[in-house]
Amino acid sequence: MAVKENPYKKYLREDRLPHIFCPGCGNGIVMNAFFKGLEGSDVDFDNVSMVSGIGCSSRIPGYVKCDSLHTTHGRALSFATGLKVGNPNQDVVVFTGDGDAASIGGNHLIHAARRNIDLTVICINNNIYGMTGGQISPTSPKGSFGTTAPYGSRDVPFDLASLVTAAGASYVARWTTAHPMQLAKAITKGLENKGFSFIEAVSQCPTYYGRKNKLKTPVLGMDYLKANSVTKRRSEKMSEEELIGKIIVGEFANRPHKELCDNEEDLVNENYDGGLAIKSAFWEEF
Amino acid sequence: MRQEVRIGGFGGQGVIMTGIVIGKAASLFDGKNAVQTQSYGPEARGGASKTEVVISDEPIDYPKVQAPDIFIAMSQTALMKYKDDLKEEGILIIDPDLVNEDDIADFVADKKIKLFRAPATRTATDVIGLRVVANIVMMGAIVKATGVVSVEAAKEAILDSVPKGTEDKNIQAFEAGYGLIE
Amino acid sequence: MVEERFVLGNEACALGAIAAGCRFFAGYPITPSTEIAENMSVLLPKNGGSFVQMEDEIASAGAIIGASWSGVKSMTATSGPGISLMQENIGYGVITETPIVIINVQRGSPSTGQPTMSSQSDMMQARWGSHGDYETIALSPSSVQEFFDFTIKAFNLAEEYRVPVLVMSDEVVGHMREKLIIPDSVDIVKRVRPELEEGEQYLPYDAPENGVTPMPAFGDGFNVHVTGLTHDKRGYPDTNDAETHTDLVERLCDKILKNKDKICSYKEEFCDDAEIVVVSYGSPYRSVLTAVKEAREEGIKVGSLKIDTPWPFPDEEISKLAENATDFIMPEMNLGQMVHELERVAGKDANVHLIGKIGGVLHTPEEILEKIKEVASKKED
Amino acid sequence: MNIIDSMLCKGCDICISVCPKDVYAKSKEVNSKDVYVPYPANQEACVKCGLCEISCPDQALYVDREVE
Repeated sequence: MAVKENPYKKYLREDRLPHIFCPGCGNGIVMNAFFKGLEGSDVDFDNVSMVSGIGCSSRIPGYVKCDSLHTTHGRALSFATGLKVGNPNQDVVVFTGDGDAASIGGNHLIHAARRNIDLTVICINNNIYGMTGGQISPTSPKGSFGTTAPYGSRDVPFDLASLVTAAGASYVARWTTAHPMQLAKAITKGLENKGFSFIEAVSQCPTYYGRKNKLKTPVLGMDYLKANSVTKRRSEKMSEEELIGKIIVGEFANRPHKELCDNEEDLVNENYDGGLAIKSAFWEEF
Repeated sequence: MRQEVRIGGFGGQGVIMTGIVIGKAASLFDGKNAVQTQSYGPEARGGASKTEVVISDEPIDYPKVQAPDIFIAMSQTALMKYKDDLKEEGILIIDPDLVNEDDIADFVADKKIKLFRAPATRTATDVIGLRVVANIVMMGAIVKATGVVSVEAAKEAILDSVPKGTEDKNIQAFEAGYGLIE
Repeated sequence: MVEERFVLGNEACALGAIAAGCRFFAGYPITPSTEIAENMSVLLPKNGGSFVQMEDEIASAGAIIGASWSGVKSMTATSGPGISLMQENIGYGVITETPIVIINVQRGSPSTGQPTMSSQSDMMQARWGSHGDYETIALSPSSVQEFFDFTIKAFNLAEEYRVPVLVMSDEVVGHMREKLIIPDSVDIVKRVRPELEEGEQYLPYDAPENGVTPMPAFGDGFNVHVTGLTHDKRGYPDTNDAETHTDLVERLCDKILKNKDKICSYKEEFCDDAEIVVVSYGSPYRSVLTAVKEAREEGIKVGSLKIDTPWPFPDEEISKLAENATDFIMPEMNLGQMVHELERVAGKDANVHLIGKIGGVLHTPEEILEKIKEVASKKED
Repeated sequence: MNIIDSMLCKGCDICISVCPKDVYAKSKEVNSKDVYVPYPANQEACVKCGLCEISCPDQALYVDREVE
């Protein structure tokens, strides 16, 4: 008889549950969408390694029953680059947040996209620094409030999906926690794309972003995401003014091209007949 | 015996390459010890260029040149800038086409310098037909004038250092340089 | 077959890394270390390895840690400003016990300082440059051959103690050419996977006292969680418990400090009856020996202690020398860094004299000889 | 019968909100986190679409797909 438990729980380290996320945090939904996306893809869960930086969303890999590297703030993609190039046979998935990926890790993000390294990056964008208590982030909408923007943010936020598309990623999509099925489908495509895949998951943070911005409950937060989302296709027919405050969802890029590890492997094959030295730290001699 | 060699010129003359070839000849083919160093400036091209080689039968402790026994000047600037710590009765080799000998007449006389003239650049252009081998021409002159490395070692080191397909031209250049010194 | 080459110190370093089994290099160009990256970019594809030029030094340090967990030996190389940027991830390498090798070809500093000139002014950063209590291992070569040998040694120590190892070279050694003897084969410390009994739970951080646990690669099926947070024996974050933190950090330090006798390496010359000992590491050693020999000829009882491993500092050996020696002289290409360690160990029993030199130029034998004579004459007074 | 694991539920009420058939309602059961754990008050309306399962941030919700 099948176990009567949530179908995504089997992927988690049970001895660590419940996880530290606040009630109604979107992280758990994105995790589920990831597992669903994985199930729908040709990727084997046993072959997945995860990498993350620092922040609430970066805690996700620690709960997943796989090899995982919880690294320094903003640097997940650097570590993931070494991990993937060192052994391209693994499917490397990076969980990151808006502060981690776009602020302190912004440079790593654009360069990983430029190299088109075969990683699947899931960026949970909740428009706020949650772990440190609600400071504004590079994606906080103009006018939104945070503990470091007591009068409302005056800066123009990053449009991450467009940024990463411009930087050269081969697969880019954006959905929200109010679109878990579409998000899962995008993750499936991202996992199957051989190249840099970036899936932005816009998410609610009821505790910090919500409290400061009149979206106090998880349900209010998700309703807001749903109500303000506009599909990519529809957005193309809308004016700039109409798009103010809107979240454009859908596929931003799907253009496979040669990725970093393939290039590295080609270089080895052109210069050496022994193939890639995978797991060579365990070798007796060279 | 410790011998200190300094070569100065301008960027692009292959000055540093000459230092490497001398060091390689001494350490790999003459069975001695050698340390080669160079001074780096912020410029990628042009400007003064200098390399130094210490050669000894003993292991070399202090790796830098303090008072050279041999100084090769391939430019006027290098000559004037680096000549002063040349040892008394030391050997100075100049490319007469590139330096002004009048400026060093007193220096040569006072320090009893053994002066050799090797028109390396002209020889490279006129005899070999390749200006870029001027440094190898100079190498030949150095070996003849100083004996700091053996002829065989010098040739082996040249063959070990130059691009494939240019071996003959470089050996010709070396011999032409060797012949420049009486 | 033993091979002889006349190469740049930085090239010898790259050749050493390949011989040691390094198959991943990530780096960012910076003078005077760049030739290491350039050589690795040539050598790695010819040996089944990968070279990635990263966007900065922070990323380079992160990438080699990631690569190490993928199961390959990995290295980066940098200088001054680059080593400053790497510090955060060096700390991560320490707490996660990741074997990595970091080459620092030291240049004049602080800040961008003197890119093309030599110095030894990052020595303290090699020990505690990252935040927190920790211990690492640092090696300082003084010749082209040592740059090759010490790079291999660095890889072996990194594997043995699961710790970032720094090779603290300098511009003099990095940019000089000398004969390099490459042996047919070198001794390699290989990584060992954990071996579990049937049904046994894998505890990646359940290390013996002063020791380390075997390290699997990602993908080996151990489902290891690696985090920079204070973690328990399972590797799970446990950040508020004083005991977990104390146990972890004390073990990280003790695995180096309590194995000093195995890690420390040095060379003594003329020390048997030495009343004055010149203690050096890295390129200044080149001038020390000439000076010591000349002073001996003048009848001064002086010896040389050349330290191969500035970190951990060889306390015991220096204490032993201090039983007979009344004076220690230390030439450093800085205004006094390792000399504080010397004072700590020998200062109670002997006088400690620094010959600090900055500006980018190596001490001459005469400068050291002069100091030896000065110290010797004061002893006579 | 759909199940909500009261050990894991943090009481965010997202299941109540996302269900297109209004299957869930708050119960009077308070768990160790002091939240009122939802329950399938309207179980027979459930069409097994799974939206509540994927939307439950705490992996607390199970949709019973067995045919009774």
